[in-house]
Amino acid sequence: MAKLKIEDLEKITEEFKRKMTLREGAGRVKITVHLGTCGIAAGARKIMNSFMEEIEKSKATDIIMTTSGCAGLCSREPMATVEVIGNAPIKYVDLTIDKVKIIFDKHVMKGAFVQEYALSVGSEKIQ
Amino acid sequence: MSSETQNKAKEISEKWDNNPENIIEMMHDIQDEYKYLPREVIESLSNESNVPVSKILNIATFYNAFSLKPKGKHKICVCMGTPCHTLGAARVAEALERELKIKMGETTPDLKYSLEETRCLSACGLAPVVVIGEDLYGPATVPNIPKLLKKYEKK
Amino acid sequence: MINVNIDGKEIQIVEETTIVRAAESAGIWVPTLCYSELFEPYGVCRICSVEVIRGKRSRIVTACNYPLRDNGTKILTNSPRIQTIRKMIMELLLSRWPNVQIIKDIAEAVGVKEPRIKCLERDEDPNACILCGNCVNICKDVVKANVLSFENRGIKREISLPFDEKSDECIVCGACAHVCPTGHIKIKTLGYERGALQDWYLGPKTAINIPTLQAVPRVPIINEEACIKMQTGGCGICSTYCEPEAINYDAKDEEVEIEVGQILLTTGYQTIDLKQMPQYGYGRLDNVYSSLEFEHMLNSTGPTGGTILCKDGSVPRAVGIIHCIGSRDENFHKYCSRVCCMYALKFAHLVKDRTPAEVYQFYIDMRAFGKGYEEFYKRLLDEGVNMIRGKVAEISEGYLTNGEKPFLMVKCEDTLIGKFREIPVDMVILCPAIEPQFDASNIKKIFSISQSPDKFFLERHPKLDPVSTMTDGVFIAGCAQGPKDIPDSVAQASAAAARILSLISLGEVAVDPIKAEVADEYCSGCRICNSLCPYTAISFEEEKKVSFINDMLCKGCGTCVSACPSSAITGKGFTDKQILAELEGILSV
Amino acid sequence: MKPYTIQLMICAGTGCVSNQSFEIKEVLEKEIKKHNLQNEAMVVTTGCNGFCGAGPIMVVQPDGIFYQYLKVTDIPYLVEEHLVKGRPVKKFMYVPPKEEIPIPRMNKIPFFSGQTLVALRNRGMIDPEFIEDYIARGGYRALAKVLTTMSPDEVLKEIKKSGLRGRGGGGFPTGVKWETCKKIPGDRKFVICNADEGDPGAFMDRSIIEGDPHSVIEGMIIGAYAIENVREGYIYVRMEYPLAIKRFNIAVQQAKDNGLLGDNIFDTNFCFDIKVRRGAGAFVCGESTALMASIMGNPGEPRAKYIHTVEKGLYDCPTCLNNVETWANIPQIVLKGADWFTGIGTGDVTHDPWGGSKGTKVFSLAGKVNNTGLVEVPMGITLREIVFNVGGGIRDGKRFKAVQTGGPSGGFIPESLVDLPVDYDELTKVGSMMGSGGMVVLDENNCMVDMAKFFLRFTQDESCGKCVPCREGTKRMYDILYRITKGEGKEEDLDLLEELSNMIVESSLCALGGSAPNPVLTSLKYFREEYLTHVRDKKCPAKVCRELLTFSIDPEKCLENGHGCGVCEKNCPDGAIYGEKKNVHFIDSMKCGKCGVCFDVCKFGAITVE
Repeated sequence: MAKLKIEDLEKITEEFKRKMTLREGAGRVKITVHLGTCGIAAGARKIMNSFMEEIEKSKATDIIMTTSGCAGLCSREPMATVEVIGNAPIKYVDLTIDKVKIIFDKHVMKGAFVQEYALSVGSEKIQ
Repeated sequence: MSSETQNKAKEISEKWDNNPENIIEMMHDIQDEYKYLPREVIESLSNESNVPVSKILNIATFYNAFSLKPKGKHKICVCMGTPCHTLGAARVAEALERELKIKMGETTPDLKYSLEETRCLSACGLAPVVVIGEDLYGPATVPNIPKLLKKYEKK
Repeated sequence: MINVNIDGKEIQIVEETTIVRAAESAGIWVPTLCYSELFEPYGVCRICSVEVIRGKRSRIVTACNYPLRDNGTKILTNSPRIQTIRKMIMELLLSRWPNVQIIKDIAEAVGVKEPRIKCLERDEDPNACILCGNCVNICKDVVKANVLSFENRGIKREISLPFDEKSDECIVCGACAHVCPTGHIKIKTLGYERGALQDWYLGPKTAINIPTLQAVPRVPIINEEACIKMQTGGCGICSTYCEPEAINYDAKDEEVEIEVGQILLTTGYQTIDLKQMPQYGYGRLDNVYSSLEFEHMLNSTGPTGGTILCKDGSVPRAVGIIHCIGSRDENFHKYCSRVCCMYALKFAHLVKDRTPAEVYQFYIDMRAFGKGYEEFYKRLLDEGVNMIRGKVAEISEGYLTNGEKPFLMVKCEDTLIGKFREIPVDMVILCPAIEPQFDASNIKKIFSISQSPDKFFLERHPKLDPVSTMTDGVFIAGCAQGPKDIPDSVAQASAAAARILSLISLGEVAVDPIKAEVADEYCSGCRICNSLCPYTAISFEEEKKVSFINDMLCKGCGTCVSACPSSAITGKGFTDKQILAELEGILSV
Repeated sequence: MKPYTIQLMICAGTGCVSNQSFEIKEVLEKEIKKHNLQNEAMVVTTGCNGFCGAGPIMVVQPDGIFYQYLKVTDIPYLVEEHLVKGRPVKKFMYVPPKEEIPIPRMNKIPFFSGQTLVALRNRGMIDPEFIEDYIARGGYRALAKVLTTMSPDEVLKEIKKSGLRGRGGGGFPTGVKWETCKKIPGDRKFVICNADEGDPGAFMDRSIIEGDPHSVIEGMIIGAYAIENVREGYIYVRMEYPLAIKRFNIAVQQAKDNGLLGDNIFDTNFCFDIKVRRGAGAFVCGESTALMASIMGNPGEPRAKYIHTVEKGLYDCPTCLNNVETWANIPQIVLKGADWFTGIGTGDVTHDPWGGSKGTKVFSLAGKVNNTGLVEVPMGITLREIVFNVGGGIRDGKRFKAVQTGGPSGGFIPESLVDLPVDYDELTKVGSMMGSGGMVVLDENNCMVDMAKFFLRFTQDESCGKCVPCREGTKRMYDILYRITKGEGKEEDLDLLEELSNMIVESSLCALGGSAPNPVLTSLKYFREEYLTHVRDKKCPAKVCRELLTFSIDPEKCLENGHGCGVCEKNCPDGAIYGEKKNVHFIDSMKCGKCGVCFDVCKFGAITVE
């Protein structure tokens, strides 16, 4: 194995940063896709995959992507919650792949939430 | 002196560069190999590594890791750390003594079990702890002892 | 140099001096148990604890190994704090080893009478091991034999030999016994195996000694077999004590080549190994001595200062002197050793003179052949020495039922009265046969001389030429030629010396002209001649790969000349050409 | 790098491994594959999580859901519920004592929320067998900083300024030790990491090596750089820690492979290497001179010398020895600065390095406390906070009696001192010591005489036997305590104990002997009454000393609750219990060997002990 140089430390850190950010639960943005039975039936997995693609494309390392159970509003699935840390989480409903792109671009990357797709501002939090 | 023990001693000594300073590591290897330090091997090792027999014996009897007597197939260690003590390790030890009909530090006549006390194993969360062979059990309670031993009856 | 204050006394000492030494120079006693000047302080008994005050800080340290470094250090060797510590330590030691003298002494000195502590490991033995570690330290650090070591730890700690057995590594230097403060370690003589009188032998018994009182030059030598430095590389204490630095461990035996014209062989004799005859109990029974050992005892510089004593220190009640041990014996030597009868008589005289003991002489025939010898024999008969004619069959140990000390029972046949007798004695002196040195046949080969059937060197002619040998320039004298006493040896040696001097005074010596000669250019190096030469005159020169003939040894016998396959050897002054020329000369007349 | 959405962090410390955490990992991976989630969920084995009493432990990130007491058979259900359906499973969560509602998130559990992590900063966050994990968490950054931007003197200055004190026992200021070692002339010097953590009830060093070995390596390299002329380092690990030895060997190999150990580290001309040595089972080898003797292949006996090991240590060369936790603190101090470090803890160390206790300390909390495990808290936190907040209070609602700190060299701290701030000096003042940080909580059912006897038995077993006070003295003390617990004690014995203790403290050769009597001295100081009850009344108030107890059967409970089941009779090894089935049983006090088996086997609490 090659000898490490100081610059390599940063490279490794970058490479593993997403893994670590997730582990530490301390990213800048946290996206939760609700993968309850109803959500999956409504295509939430597709939504999740497209979020993941977007993250991949953006090369951002400070975004936590996770899943959770049924959000309780089965009729408006697929749903996702986007939380820019420090701000109230926003729940988006009736998502499609196109909507995901817009939300990702505007909210996740630029921090301005997309009012027209949102269900509410703030929601219940796990204790 | 049989050539087998001599070769073993030679092999181990060479693994540690025949360096007398590594004698403890060499003895660890012998202990792992034979489960005790047979006299023949000690004498061969002394020849190979240039460490006097007297010193090897001094080390062997000083450290708990080594034994000059053969040990049982299953080594049962009762942890005697403080947390284990506060939670009744002495009672567990007695129960084992009763069950195996031997005292601490002894080996059953059929060479199946050896019973030993051991220093804190640092699994204090599981106190009191009993280790049989490689397996660690905790918390060990007096009524559970016979059940625990049954597992090893056929092994 | 720094100034320190010990118990109020201001003293000046060299930096790094230990407190024990500093206190000693101030005349203050600090109790010690595990301290010895022979090795680095071990510092484990803690009885030498003292209080050291530097500035405001006070500490308890051990005096044996605490190096004084700072000017103005104050030391209290007997403060109340120290007293309590010492008392407690002594209570601990005394409760475990109540009868060991050194512990009792120190305990008394620090004011402990009866320990308050009950000890489960109590050991009543007055010679008990108190685990001071002196023996281990000296064996490990000074002697470097690494025989003794500690085993186990904590309260189970003990000192032992590996596997509790006699160790091959032990060089029996005795250093451990020397430093043991309680006498727990004893050096055991292993009876038969090592010889009952090992420390009574003539000659060196310590590593450094003056070989004999009459030695010239009278300087000490190191006995390599007994010297720890030479055996293990340890010790070396003598060099630290020798002020003129005269000790050189590296001096080695070396081979020196000296060119000489003549050689006198006086290699002497040895006495027969008495252990070949177990019936006499030598080396097995106490108080059975060889004549040389007894001679050593008689010597005023010997182990007993010249008094005749049994091994237990008592004066013998009866002494038996047995002649012809191995001489005039079909099983060993058929010849008579010549000297025994007379020294046996001398022994008898001295025993009579120095002790009230009864003396028995067991002889086969009394041979008092020299001038005044017969008179001496007569005198002894008058002194009341018991003469028993007969060979001794066995010596065994006898016991009395009343528990008195055991004696030696000599069983023999008295041929004068024709009866079998058993005679109790306290001491037996055996007169061993004189025999050639064990390596006599080696010497024979080197000098190409001959041995008689009894293996003594053979003279050229018993009557006409008793000091020279078949090899020119090699002479013999003394017991190398055959058993004889001192006057005879001196006479023979003088004769040999005279022969040698007569040759030297000639200046030039005429040698026989006829010798063999090797022509190097023809010699194939086959070495056939080398082994054929009866005078070992031919050797092989490795460099030139040819055989070479020593002119001095060659007798011109011609064996090699006829044997040489390549006709490389010719007789010098006796060549074919010469013989033919001589023949031609005769025929031409 | 795949963007996993869920990471399952399974604890692979010794405690959890012995409870099958590796098997759980296998089943987890199988189940995840079965549900086709391998691209979303990742299973990570981490070092010791710290909450060892609740093992095996798994933390699901990023939400930080904490699962405890897992079994292999629970896994399919857990995967189905949590990973597939997204519903965290309540029944595996932590429930605070005396409450019913579980706390799902790890950082909300008081055991974790009360802690400040410095030495344990990577616990549960990295896989100790991957150097990349460590680097990704900021590892080896301190080393890079030191080698490229700081001179050795600057590093030393920073460490001195931080006021870090040795975490192994005595609390010697680390900076001062390094400075002394640096000043001694010599071109061959050593650094040693003491991982011979022998104190019973202490396991922080094991946990750090198992969970974050690289932090120790980094600390040692920085130390070697600061002290100068150090090219060789040793770590001496107890042989009782096979997992720690394995992980450390892996870590050293990885560091070598990556050029972080060896020649010309980070292309500077600085060279350093570390060797791993196994101990052989001797407590005394935790003492520095004994440890060095052991590294050199000798019996681990301390050396009787008044020359410190920083001057003449390993191979008679200047040697700097620190313990695992101390080394693990170094990178953080370098990275975050001394001022950050001095912000935590007590006292003032700007002028006097002994003036305070800075930073955090890892304690292993064990004994009769609800939450056993490793806790790292700032210096100066009170005992009460540790025991009752972090530790969750005493088990089974029993009364808190004392805390034993510092292992066999430490002492007991009674309930009355529960508000004592925990730092080096406060603990020493009350007669105990920080030690390596073992903290064993005792309740009303622990007998102090018995505890003192326990520790004395330990020290006298582990005494090397070299010097008289320790070899003979501790054994005599044990004998006296043994007599007292058997009811054969006399009042004079207590004075004799004290006298013996003082002598041993003052005159022993090494620190093992010098601190061995501490448990006796502190228990005598704070619990003298309890000793007197043993001696005068021949009673053990805590009902531990068996020779002083009588066993009997409560007839009502035996009949009403147990219906005379006869289990006690069957199990009594002395045949001292008799009675008909379905009738009340009795104990023959003459025959009773006081083994306590009946008490253990009776499910109805009918056996009474007095």
